[in-house]
Amino acid sequence: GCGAGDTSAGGGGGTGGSGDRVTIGVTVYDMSSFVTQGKEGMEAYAKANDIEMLWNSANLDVATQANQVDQYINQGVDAILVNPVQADSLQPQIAAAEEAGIPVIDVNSALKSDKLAGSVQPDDVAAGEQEARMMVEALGGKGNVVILEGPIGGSGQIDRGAGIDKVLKENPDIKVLAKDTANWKRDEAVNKMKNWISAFGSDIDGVIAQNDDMGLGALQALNEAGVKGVKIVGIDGIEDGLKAVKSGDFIGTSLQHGTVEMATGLAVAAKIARGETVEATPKYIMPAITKENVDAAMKNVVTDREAFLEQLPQMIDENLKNGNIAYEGLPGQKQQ
Amino acid sequence: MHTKHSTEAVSTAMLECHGIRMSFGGIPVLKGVSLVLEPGTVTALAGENGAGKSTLMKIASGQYKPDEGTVEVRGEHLHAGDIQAAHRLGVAIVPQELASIPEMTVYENLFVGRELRSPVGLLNRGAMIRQAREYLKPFGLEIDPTVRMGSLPVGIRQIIEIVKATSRGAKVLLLDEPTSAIAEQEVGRLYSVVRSLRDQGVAMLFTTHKMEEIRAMADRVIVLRDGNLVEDKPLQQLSDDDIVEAMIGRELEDMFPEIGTPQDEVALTVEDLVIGDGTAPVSFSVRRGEILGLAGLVGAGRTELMESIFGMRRAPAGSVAVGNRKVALGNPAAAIAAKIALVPEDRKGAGAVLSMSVLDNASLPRIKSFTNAGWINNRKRSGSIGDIMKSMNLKSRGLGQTMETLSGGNQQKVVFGRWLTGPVDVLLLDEPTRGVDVGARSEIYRIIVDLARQGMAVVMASSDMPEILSLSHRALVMRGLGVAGELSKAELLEPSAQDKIFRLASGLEASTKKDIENNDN
Amino acid sequence: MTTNRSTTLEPAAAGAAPGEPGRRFSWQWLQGFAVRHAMVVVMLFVVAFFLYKSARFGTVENMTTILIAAAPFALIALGQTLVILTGGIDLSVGSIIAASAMAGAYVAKASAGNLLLTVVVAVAVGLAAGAVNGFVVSRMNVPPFIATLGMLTLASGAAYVIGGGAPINGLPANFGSIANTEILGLKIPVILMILCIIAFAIIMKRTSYGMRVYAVGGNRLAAEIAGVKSKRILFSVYTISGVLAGISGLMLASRVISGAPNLGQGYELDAIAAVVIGGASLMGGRGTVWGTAIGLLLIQTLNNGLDLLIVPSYWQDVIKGVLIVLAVAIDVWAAHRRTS
Amino acid sequence: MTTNRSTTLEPAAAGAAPGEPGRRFSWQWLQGFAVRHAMVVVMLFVVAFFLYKSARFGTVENMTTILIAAAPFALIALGQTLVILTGGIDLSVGSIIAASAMAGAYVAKASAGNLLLTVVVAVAVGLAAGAVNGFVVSRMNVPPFIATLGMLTLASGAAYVIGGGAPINGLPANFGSIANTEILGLKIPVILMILCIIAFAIIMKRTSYGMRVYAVGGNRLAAEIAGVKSKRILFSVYTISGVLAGISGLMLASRVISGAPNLGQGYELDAIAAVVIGGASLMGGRGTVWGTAIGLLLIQTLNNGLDLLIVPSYWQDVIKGVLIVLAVAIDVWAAHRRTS
Ligand SMILES: Nc1ncnc2c1ncn2[C@@H]1O[C@H](COP(=O)(O)OP(=O)(O)OP(=O)(O)O)[C@@H](O)[C@H]1O
Ligand SMILES: Nc1ncnc2c1ncn2[C@@H]1O[C@H](COP(=O)(O)OP(=O)(O)OP(=O)(O)O)[C@@H](O)[C@H]1O
Ligand SMILES: [Mg+2]
Ligand SMILES: [Mg+2]
Repeated sequence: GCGAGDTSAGGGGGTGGSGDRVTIGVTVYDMSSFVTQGKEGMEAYAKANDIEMLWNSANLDVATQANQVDQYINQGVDAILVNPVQADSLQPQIAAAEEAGIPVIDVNSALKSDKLAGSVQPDDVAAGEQEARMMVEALGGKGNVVILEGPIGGSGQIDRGAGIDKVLKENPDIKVLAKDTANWKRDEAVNKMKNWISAFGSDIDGVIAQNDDMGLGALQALNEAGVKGVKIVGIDGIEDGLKAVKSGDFIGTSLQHGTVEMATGLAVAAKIARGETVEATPKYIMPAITKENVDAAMKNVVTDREAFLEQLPQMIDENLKNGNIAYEGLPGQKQQ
Repeated sequence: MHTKHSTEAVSTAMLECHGIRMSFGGIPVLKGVSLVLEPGTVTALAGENGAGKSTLMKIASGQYKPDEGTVEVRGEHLHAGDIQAAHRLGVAIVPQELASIPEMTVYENLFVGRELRSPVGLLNRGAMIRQAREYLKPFGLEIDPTVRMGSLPVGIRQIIEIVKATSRGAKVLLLDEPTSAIAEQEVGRLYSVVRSLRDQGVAMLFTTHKMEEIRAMADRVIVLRDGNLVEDKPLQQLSDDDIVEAMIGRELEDMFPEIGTPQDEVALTVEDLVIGDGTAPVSFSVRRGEILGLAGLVGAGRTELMESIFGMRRAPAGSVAVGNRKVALGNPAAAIAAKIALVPEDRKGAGAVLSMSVLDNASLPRIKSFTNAGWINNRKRSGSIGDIMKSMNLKSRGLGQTMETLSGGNQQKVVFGRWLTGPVDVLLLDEPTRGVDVGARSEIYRIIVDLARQGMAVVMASSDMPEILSLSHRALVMRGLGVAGELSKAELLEPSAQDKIFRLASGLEASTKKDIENNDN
Repeated sequence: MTTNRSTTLEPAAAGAAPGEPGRRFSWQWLQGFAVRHAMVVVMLFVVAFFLYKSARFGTVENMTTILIAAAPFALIALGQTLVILTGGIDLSVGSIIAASAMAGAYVAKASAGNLLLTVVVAVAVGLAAGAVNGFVVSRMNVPPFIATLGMLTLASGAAYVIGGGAPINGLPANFGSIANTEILGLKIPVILMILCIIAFAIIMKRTSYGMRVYAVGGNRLAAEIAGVKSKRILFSVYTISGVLAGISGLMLASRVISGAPNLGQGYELDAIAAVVIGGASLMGGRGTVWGTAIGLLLIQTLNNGLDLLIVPSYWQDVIKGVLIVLAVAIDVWAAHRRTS
Repeated sequence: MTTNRSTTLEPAAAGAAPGEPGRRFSWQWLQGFAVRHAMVVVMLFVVAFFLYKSARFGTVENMTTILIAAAPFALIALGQTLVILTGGIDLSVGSIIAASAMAGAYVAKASAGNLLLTVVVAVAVGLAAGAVNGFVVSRMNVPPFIATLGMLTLASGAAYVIGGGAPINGLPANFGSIANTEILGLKIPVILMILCIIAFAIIMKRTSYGMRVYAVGGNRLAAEIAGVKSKRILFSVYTISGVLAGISGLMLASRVISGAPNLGQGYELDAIAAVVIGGASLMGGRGTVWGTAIGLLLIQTLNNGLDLLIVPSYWQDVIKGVLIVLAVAIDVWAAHRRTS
């Protein structure tokens, strides 16, 4: 766990130096489980490709992230990889980087700017659509749902929300009873859901959670209230989420595998820094996880971690050639 | 409501109060008090503890809004409960519970609200410091105006409060027990200041519990009893006994009871106790049943000595023993365990927990004796506290009343009485009758003497000469945090005693300043 | 200080209003009552409003929902009450919750569901953190705000370290039984909450310890002169606060059967708010356990009721902000009315 | 109160200091010096450490980076200093930042980049919020903690309402010029910071307004008896704090050319920490602008230096927590050394 920091600690950094070695400054919005998972993948890829990774977290504060970008520019890194606290911020910093001739790549959530050298983004809208579709199916196109959102204003909440809305518009018989944020948190989701159960009792047929944690919170609330048969769907495919899919508590989730996505971001950044040719703006399309393929996903995410990380660097390079950067060999997943 | 014409009628009056009524939570404290202060007069406001003196002054200075009645300053109606208005109209007050700003320097305390500015509009601190020195001179205070107020002893803070109020060019000056913490010498200085202000036409109202101060300062005496004005006459027409009788509603048998004879057994032994670094060590012992008086000017170190014995400050060197058991220094709990009790000088700061009830305050030092396994036995507690407070005849609405709503003198009674619920071998009294009315004071004297008779060793620091002279078997005179001399009972009885004490205290006419410089090096 | 909701000589408080005579001896008590009273009245209005607006609000299920949500706050609010009574403040409870939750989850996973060990470790973490606070404040004389702010960042950092930056998932099912077991129809956290409130109410009113806490907060010097070992008292209140935070964290984690390093973030503010709404003064010496309980209930009722009315969370913030200020304003006003 | 970093006869605070007559005279000064001095020393150690550890730390670029990062905090820390000097606290600055940032961004977009209007509106929002705080505290006698906590939730709610729950993006480029324009090589926020620090240092030391702020905090009743209009003073400090938060919010939004409703979240704690690290007492009456400046610099230097050393953020928290407490502990200890 914590060792991670030390391994990449480059004693104040300094431009990558010798031969082909590149230094890449990374700033992430926070040490969420997603990012932590991603960090493992990035480290695996960095080791395999002679990359020095400078790592900082902005603790959910835009200004802090701006400072960190400035610092990387001062240090003259070869490329900067940003997992933004907030979509469409940091324009002055990106401009400054460009002046300093340092390519900036965003990953996981978008920085709107024409100065970006690359961009590795999950398709959150698609993910939102995907989970909404699962729910519509499960409810047979008719019923009442509540929606648990991420932090209001965050790109996750906005884009996944957009996808959900799109699908629900197509299915007018699905009624949204309530929709509010639980800030990605399980404990907040429990209380929010409990209160909604008080409000709507057994009218609730389904819970569309914008991530697994909130879905699991809702699950707990339903259990506490002894309400049965409510369908729940989430996104992310964290361990407990996958378990819930396996046990049937979730009708499904969408795997946003940080290990793969973040490492791909690093890969793109490195290749750009090295002037190699690479698809600079690949999209990460989250594979749907259902009872059918949950076991395989469980292997990659939890049980067979080492093995997975082992072959990750090579897999990523292949994915970048083939096109589907989300490919990790799950049943029903195509490489193109 | 008073009409224009009535104000014109007495247009010369500086301050007029008409039918002031005030009650707290339904309990009447002032029951229709009216008084008029003429320019260039000094009026003494006498009364027992809890009679309503401070409340009246707080109303006159806009701190409280009376339930009924009006206050007029120089013919102008004072908008009730508006401190700023009172201030604008030229009313200044020295509150009984000092209102100094501990975190600020002496000169800042003196000038806040009327700062001296340079032409540019910025503060002119230099000028304020210089002015401050001027203001302090008449009181012979050689303190540096740039020291923090909080670092000074109560006595000095009180003097500075007086300076603050008197130097503002106020037209009406209210002094609520201005001398409670300061010694003879400074009081003398206050007299002269008061006189000069009177000559400038300032109207002054002051409260005190000391007859000689009334004699020395007042032209007129007003007596409050239970919120009623029971006496209002020129001083000449009143004898001390008249005043006392008006105050307490009965005649007072003589102040000082006969003191007993000390036993031989030594109760308290203080050896080479150094109470300020670089100062001469202090050694003395007190026998059971003996009352040792501590005299000295403000800042002589009496309080330091007591605090060191009691462990409030850790003395750098020396030892304290009760009987033949040594007491750990710098640890009040240990001192209490050794049956030492202290009634501190600074009631508000060190004596009482103002936010707690009388009962809690009174039972705090001996709470163990009212608890079994940590559980408070309230019956037992209220019982014995109730008795003690009755014996001190505390004026409160039951033991549940919070300390801060108790009158100053009554607070003092609680702080004193709380020790008497358990065994005490050594009783340290620092200004024990500070702010206590005549009636109560004679009770406290009686109690002190009784306690001594029962075998307690009493050390009593006092700035009240008669107290020292007539209550103590022996007296130490302190100066510059050391002992300057000792007077035996015999010497104390000589008429020259007072003079001798004063000469010792002031280092044979050496100024306070010198002492402190000497202590420096 | 600038305001004060209990007996005081401050003109602000001495206010106006003729008091009606004949109330002798009950005056002081009346006051204490009046202060609480006003807040209770406010509380009743809020409840009445929600009852009127939502049929579901009054149901037994919803009441239990409120209680379960309130429990973890109640524990830290009680600890906070003691700390605030001494004139201090404990900003670290939020992250102590996170740290002990992570520690508990970690042990539960590592020990494959050894509940005893889990509980012991989680509580021990809270105790340790609290003890450090207590030591730093009472022995090193560091202002409580800084001491506990330091612990806030330290403990939350520690929470991440424990999980290597990630939440702890895949916990043994029995980890959930700590918070989700029911005894006579009440969940353990709720029972704990009720017991603790009663216990602390008694301790603060009926024991010498409680009295000493008030004394130290009211006037530390005077308390010491009266023989109170103020350093010990200070140490104890922060330790208690830490332990309660530890328990609270364990309950929270157990309820959702997972440990999140950002659990309890910002809870400290709600806890302190509950205490102050309850009439305590941050200057110390004033406040009651019952007051805190009511303040807590007010906040929780608002959270629940506004959710029932499906008010968007950011409007909830606006409303809550205004209501809480109003509630206290009314309370202050009432207190002044009564005292004079 | 429980601790105290200035001269006092309290044994508790003055350590077991035997009072010596002579010293009393120079105490006060010695102390003020000692207190600042100790913290400066700590500061120097920290800087030295980073200089030694990281070649980049000492560079001009990095120094400017630190200053730019410090600027928005500096503004709110200054306002906080005044508030704390009166014995109050302002928890709302963080969300006032968010509200005024959103308001500014909104106007900038709506007016297609009318900078004047943008600035006016953003500052006005801060002023309004601050004034409300001031009114509620000084006139309604609501405890500052509650009053500003209410404003915290209210303003952050408002921030979301302004953006309809979303951040405001796609702002006219010139919106960025507010914070990113350089004058003699310094960015506007940095210049503002420096000017404000100097201005407030002068105001607090050299004007009667400053002196009265200290007085109200030191003993409100005493100040009023001396003719100080304490209600006005209280009102003013909260208003000033609000205005500075407004400016700070505008700078933050302009720097990243977007308005986020969660901007400035939790900044209040860092600001308060800076003030207290600087030697101010939360009981009011004690503290200095320079102290705050140093406290602020310490925090910012740690943030920057630890980032440079690529310490994982959660370890940064642990380290920061410990260091800040240690720094203050040393400071307290030094203060006592000097005073006794
Ligand atoms: N704020 C208050 N709340 C309740 N009761 C009060 C308050 N202030 C004063 N009292 C009561 O009013 C009565 C008169 O108090 P006051 O301070 O005026 O007496 P005093 O004449 O000044 O006594 P002393 O000589 O001891 O100072 C006392 O019984 C006191 O308990
Ligand atoms: N004139 C003075 N100027 C400056 N400091 C003084 C002065 N007088 C006393 N002090 C300080 O106060 C300390 C003693 O005050 P303290 O109150 O203990 O003396 P005291 O004899 O008890 O006086 P009091 O008559 O008030 O009881 C001295 O150590 C000194 O530091
Ligand atoms: Mg009085
Ligand atoms: Mg004395």
